[in-house]
Amino acid sequence: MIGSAVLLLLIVVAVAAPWIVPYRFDEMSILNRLKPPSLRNWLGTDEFGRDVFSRTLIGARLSLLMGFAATAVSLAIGVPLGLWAGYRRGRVDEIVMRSTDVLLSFPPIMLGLLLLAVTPPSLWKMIVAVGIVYVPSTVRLTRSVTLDLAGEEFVQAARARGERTSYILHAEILPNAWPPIMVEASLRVTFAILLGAALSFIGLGAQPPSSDWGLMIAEARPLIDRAPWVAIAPGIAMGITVIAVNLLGDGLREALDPRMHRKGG
Amino acid sequence: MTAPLLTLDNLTLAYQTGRGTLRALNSVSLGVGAGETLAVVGESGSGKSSIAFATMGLLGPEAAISGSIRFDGTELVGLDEASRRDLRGRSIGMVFQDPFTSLNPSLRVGEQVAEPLVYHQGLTRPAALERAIAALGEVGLPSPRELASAYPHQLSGGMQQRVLIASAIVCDPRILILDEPTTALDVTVEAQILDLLDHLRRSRGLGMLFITHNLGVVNRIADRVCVLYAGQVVEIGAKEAVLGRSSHPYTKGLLASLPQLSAQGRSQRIAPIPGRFPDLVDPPPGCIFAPRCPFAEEKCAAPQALTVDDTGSGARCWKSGRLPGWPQADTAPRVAQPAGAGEEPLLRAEHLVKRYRRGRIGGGIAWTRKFGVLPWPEVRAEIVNAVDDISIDVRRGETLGLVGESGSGKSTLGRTVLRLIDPSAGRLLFEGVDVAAAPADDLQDLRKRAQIVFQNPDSSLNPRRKVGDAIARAVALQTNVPREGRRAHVEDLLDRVGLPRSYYDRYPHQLSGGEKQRVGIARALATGPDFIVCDEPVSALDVSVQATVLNLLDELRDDLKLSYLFISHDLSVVAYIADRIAVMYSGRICEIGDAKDVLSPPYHPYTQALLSAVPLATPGAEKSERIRLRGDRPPSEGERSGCVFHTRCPRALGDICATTMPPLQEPRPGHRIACHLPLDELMRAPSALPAAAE
Amino acid sequence: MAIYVIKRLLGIVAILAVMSVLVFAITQVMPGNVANILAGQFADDATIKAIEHKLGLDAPAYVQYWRWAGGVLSGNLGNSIIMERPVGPLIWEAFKSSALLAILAFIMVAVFGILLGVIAAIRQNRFADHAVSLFSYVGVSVPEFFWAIVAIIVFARYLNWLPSGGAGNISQGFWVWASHLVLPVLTLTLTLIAHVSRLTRSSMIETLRSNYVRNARAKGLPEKVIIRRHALRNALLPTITVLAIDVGWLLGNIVVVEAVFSYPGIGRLLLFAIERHDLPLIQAGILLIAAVYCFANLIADLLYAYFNPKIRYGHAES
Amino acid sequence: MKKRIIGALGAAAVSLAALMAPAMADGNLRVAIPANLNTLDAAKTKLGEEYIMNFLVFSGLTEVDGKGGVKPDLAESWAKSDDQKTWTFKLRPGVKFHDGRLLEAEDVKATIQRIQDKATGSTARVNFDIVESIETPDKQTVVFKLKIPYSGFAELFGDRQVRILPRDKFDTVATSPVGTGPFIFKSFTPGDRVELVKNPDYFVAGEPKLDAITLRIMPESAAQIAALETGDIDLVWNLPLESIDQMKKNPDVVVDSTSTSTWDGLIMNAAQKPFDDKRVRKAILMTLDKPALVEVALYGQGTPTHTMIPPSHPYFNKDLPISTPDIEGAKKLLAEAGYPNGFEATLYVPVGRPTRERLGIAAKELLAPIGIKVDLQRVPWDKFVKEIEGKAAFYTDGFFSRPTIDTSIYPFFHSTGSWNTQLWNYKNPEIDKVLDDARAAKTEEERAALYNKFQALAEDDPAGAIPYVLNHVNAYRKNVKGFSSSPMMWLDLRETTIQ
Repeated sequence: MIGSAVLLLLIVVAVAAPWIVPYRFDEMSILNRLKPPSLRNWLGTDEFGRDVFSRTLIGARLSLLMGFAATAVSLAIGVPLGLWAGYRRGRVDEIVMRSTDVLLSFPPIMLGLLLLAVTPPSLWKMIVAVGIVYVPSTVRLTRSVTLDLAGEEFVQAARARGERTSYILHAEILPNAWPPIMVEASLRVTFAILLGAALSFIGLGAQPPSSDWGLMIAEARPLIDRAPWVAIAPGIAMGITVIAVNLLGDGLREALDPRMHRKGG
Repeated sequence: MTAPLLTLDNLTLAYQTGRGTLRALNSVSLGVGAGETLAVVGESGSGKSSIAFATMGLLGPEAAISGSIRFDGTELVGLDEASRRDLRGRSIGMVFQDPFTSLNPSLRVGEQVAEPLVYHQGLTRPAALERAIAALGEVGLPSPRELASAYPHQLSGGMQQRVLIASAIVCDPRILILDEPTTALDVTVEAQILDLLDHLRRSRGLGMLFITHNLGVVNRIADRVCVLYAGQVVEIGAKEAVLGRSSHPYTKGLLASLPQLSAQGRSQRIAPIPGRFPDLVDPPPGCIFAPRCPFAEEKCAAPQALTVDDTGSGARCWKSGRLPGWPQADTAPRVAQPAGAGEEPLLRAEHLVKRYRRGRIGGGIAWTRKFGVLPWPEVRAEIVNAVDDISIDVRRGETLGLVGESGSGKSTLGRTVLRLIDPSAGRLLFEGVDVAAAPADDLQDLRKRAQIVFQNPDSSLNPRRKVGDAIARAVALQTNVPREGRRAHVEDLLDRVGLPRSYYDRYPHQLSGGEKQRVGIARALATGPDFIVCDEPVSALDVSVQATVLNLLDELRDDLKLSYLFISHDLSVVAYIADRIAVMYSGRICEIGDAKDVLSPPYHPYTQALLSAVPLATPGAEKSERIRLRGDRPPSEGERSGCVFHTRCPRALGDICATTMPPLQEPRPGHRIACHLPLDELMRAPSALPAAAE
Repeated sequence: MAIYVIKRLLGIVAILAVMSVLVFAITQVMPGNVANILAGQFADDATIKAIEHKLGLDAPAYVQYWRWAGGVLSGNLGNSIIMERPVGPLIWEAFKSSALLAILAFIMVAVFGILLGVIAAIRQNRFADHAVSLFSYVGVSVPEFFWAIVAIIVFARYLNWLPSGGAGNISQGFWVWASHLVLPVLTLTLTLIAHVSRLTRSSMIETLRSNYVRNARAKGLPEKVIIRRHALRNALLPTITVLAIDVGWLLGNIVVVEAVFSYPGIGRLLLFAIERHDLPLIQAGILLIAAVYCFANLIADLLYAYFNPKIRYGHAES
Repeated sequence: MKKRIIGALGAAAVSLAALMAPAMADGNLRVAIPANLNTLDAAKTKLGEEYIMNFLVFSGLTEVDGKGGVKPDLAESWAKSDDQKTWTFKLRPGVKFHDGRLLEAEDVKATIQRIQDKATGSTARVNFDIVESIETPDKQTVVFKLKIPYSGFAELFGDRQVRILPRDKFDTVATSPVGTGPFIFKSFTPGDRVELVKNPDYFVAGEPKLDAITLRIMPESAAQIAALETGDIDLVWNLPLESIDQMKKNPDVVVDSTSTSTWDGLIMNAAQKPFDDKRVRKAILMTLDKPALVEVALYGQGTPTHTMIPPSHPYFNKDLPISTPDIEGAKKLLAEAGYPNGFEATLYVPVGRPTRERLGIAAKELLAPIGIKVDLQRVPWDKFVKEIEGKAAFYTDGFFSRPTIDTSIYPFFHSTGSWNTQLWNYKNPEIDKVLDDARAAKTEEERAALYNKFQALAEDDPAGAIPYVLNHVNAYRKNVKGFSSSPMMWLDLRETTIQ
């Protein structure tokens, strides 16, 4: 599980970043700007003389927060809706499904753009917006898993002994619906990181002097000739992060694959 | 006996697992001659399918094979892939268990049958297709030319299995390997396929290696039998010898575990094989069956050799030939249930109906309004009558057996009477109270007093819950056992179903199929019910396990005064356990009555066919006259005006059967038959049970 | 099937209608409005009021919406408020350019994605599989704007092979025209191909393990035939659905890619409109993109039905 | 008539030359501009990119050179009354719109009246608030009566939005503009390009020399530079400042920089605490290192200044030194103002205006030593216009060069100035008087002295901090001749050729 090892390392670095970085992420030094990587500044400095290494590490924090928090938002809204729609069927299901149809007809970035255009951008609003973008797909997945599980005999057994719907949903269905939802969620973390970066890149996400990776790349864009390291460092950092989360997702998928599970059990 | 075409000699098959080497097959030796059928019989885990895959060369690279497989003088073990491929399909054909998934869904049937001809015999596609159409005709498919251009999903299961057989024999192989070819099929269809295979063997002189778990099927099809247990051949020999005068304790046990399809079979309990299947990574050192063998003694601690005499018979047991019969079940003899005809039934369904809607191509459009505004075309739906005007009673303390083939609606009926499915119409009286339309909140009494045991042990327990918790939840919900007493109460229930108390803290995946089914029973008992729907509770289990579960259910009923609605596709099982039997076909009950009345004439023609189709394991039974049904599908929804069985009925009278609902005839009180045939005509039918079993 | 298509078309109309209300509502709560932008810096309130009145922005929201919707129903998409020109041709021009980009990228993604996926599945756990995996991981893990910048630097700036942005005109010759498409199409392809190739791989592996492939092996067919005739056809069915989803991603990524490559497409037009709150332009752009996406899904479902005999010759299940 | 013949001959000569020299046959100048055009309606233009169009397709009555001079354009000559309240313009005869119609005085009147209409939303409107009436005694004469004496009135007609449009084509000018300028509008593909072709009937004989112009919209600076280096385009307008050093190294490219009076500033709203205290404003001004800010915000492409009067301008006060950082002095002033430990302030910067963003980020750092903790907020442009300008206490802003020194200063600094209340609410009676006097001043010397005094006053009681004026830089390939960057940041391509 290289993925989880790298990701764990990233999370540790991200959490500890404020204490381990050599410079503050917004510490400027005008005389020292656009310096190539050196012993003093491992990844060089940007146009305000800020240390790219420090900024990249702090950026890891933002990116991971973005990815996980937005995914959490999408799960928090999408999973209950999906459970409800999938178990209740009928009219509830119809309304929920048609609403997701509408939201799914927006390409993700468009929906993000529209949602963010409403309010002035900030990290938290971006997290919520990106989270909302991924609600419909979470609803759909949860619903389809719930539909399958609702037909399982242990759910019928719970109904036969007179359990309430809420109990059946949270105690019988949800624990069994988690594995596929988690696998999907791990992929969604990467989508959220990338979508967040794209929104920041366009200027609707994180705001300066934040060291969000998307924003760092956007800001470094005009300088790519003079100081390529300013753009490359966050680009590579983002690549590593997303690959790590992807690997973790693949690992999860293999570990939680129902077929593998049945063979093993 | 001719010289064998296919010979397995000391074939051993091993896999490396995390815990050590798993020996799926251990020194298996057998031979199949031309025109001969060798049946390999065994329970799940015996390694019987591995024999087929090893012979075909379809095992993955992770399987380590040693020993020898010889076909017509050619050694197959270690043969290069190209040569093996050349043999497959051309000289050795194979038919798999599951026809529904073994045909490519996106290729036309004709192409799939013709394919091997193109690659093995270099035929052009049109020529190959002609040969394929001939083969489809040979396996008994009607209008093969039209059928060749159909896609697999358009065919029924029986037809699909015929297609698979056609594609296996189209290149005129000399050996046909069949891996449980009828297991997925209904018993009436199974009978047709077995007839076909027998015919092919005779007409083509095919050697068949027939793999199955079903001793009845073995009796019907095999010349010789090879009994496999835990990767070893424990007994081999002519069918009459192995089934009639079995010399290995395991074979004896298997035969004793079978419920007898006879009126008398009911009077004594079946005697199961005790214990659990051995761990193949760490098998017992001596005789592999010794831990479960009632005859075991010290000498059995040594490995046993298979001694084959010159007739080709033998058993892997030093005591073979000197063994007594399998011991009788030591539990109490079965008590005949009081008839109780007069009193009010516990559960009564009156004209119960459950309909589903299903879209139908060509049904036309009905314009409706979606959300009240948007014009919306809906396909006119076809109504599926899963439960079609059924009235039944379940009396206190009795077991009502409900038998029917797949799709007959028996499970829907079982769930509808529990209100797990809401009925579309009709009344449902539980102790005289109509619960058919009661709101879900008012069903608590029904929920406490009526429970269900499911078919599938894998799906009936929540994989993420401890066994004990699942049972305790029902105790908490429906009884007033105080919180601190619940664990003890659950442990009592575990005792009741014959599970160790330590199983309270286990998870379902740590249990075997039979154990899971016991947990399912304990869970149903936890609310203290009077009535339990047993929905195919033993269908997924091996014969020996099935027997123990049946015994358990039977004992519980007697001890706890329970009533069962016992649903099964297996007439032998129903005949064994039920006091009364209802025969269901396509949503309707065609015959209902006391078990012994239903099992003897007069029969409904469907009951008669069903009875005659059941393969029995008693040698000689296979030779009796059998009734064969046409086709395998009930009439479609538009044609349901008359008797639903008329499309397949061998005794149909003509138009009247198709247009008029059959009358209910009552030859004896409580025994009702829905048929147009006059009663005396029905009376004239011979007993469908073979004489040997009477 | 015709009923199904009618149903889906009506569904799309309903979705677009709901969407237009949603977009309208969102633009209503956006801070700042188009009048502020038209008036420019330091406009006094009187000026803004005068402009709002001229544009009818002082009417109640439902009246404004109805004016717009009435126009659309009578075939008039309205005028761009900022650019003072009809939205129809404006959007159509941009859409044509984007469609060219999207179609090319889509073909690349479909062809190479499927090819790579199949190769990886056949060579499962061998070098080719790992190479494809690595390639797709890298492609999917770095955002498209980063690849776009890298591509400009490498191919336009240093190697000088390709133009760095903009759209070529076919009148300038084929190569000029085509050369402008290479980098944007490559960038779009790179970020989407992984999705298709990974799904094709897993669906192919699943198919290769299926009973009917086992049956085909038992018939002694050559491995090539098994892959081509038996496995591929069935494995590609789920890929059709994925490709439809990818159309959505493509339409999203195209916004960013067009921005970086200065490509005059619908994505950039829409960004332009959103920044300036030019409602008729936003509405038309979003609805067009959504309609394309809905139709892509419809076509995918129809193709799926067409290639899946179970649906084509089936007893329809509701 | 004579002129026309010469013009025709000249045009013939040019086209003949074009025919004879295949290398020049494609006299199409390809120009990269960074942003899409919102509108082609000159009166409504607000972007530098749009202004380029205004001068290529249209003409004004007069032409300003950005250094204080004014020349005839459509107006052959003009005269003012002694009280500087009545201005009479004589139109150049025989000028044709691109549709062939002759320019008439009525067109001028209608154009100005349209600008005056609030619903048009022209930013030039405020300049014409002083106009009392417009009269057209004949087809070649326009007479403006003003409410107040105004010496710089003629220069107003050189302004960007004040282009003369045909009065019968107001409805279509936004999409298919018709003007009297050197180039005829051919097509506009939004987001992609604008195509212009030579106006053969341009009223200056022999001009323009190019056959056509293509304006390519290329937002990505990396793309612009790559295109220029590969010869995909010929000229990059307003080259991104950070790329200038790079471009200078390329032997095929000429980097042409000119000083302008376009400025950025830290705006401090005198109507809000703590900036209502002039000592606070002064302290902030004293803290800023102007040359450093030029370096940080402009990559050196600008000049430190006192106010928006650029050092290159004759009115620049050379006796007044550019302030140097004085942290101690600033701290003392702050303490006097009651902020011995500084204070916290939110500084708003507009998104998409990189120099102002960088100015804000640098200010955050530079103000820290005197105890001012700056919280930087980046605001989208539309919201910035609506909610920040004139309303927030502290933000960065900036303004393009304006046609006259009066229009550059008066609206900002005079207490009745139209933009003052929407920027910083600055009130200084002395400055009011100086600016009023300068408007009525009759000689250059008088005016120069007054503006020198203005600069000294503004340095003492700063409205905000104006650290620099920007350079305007264009880069073009060596084969482009006859081009020079304009301090007004538009493109004058009448003399330009490609070789």
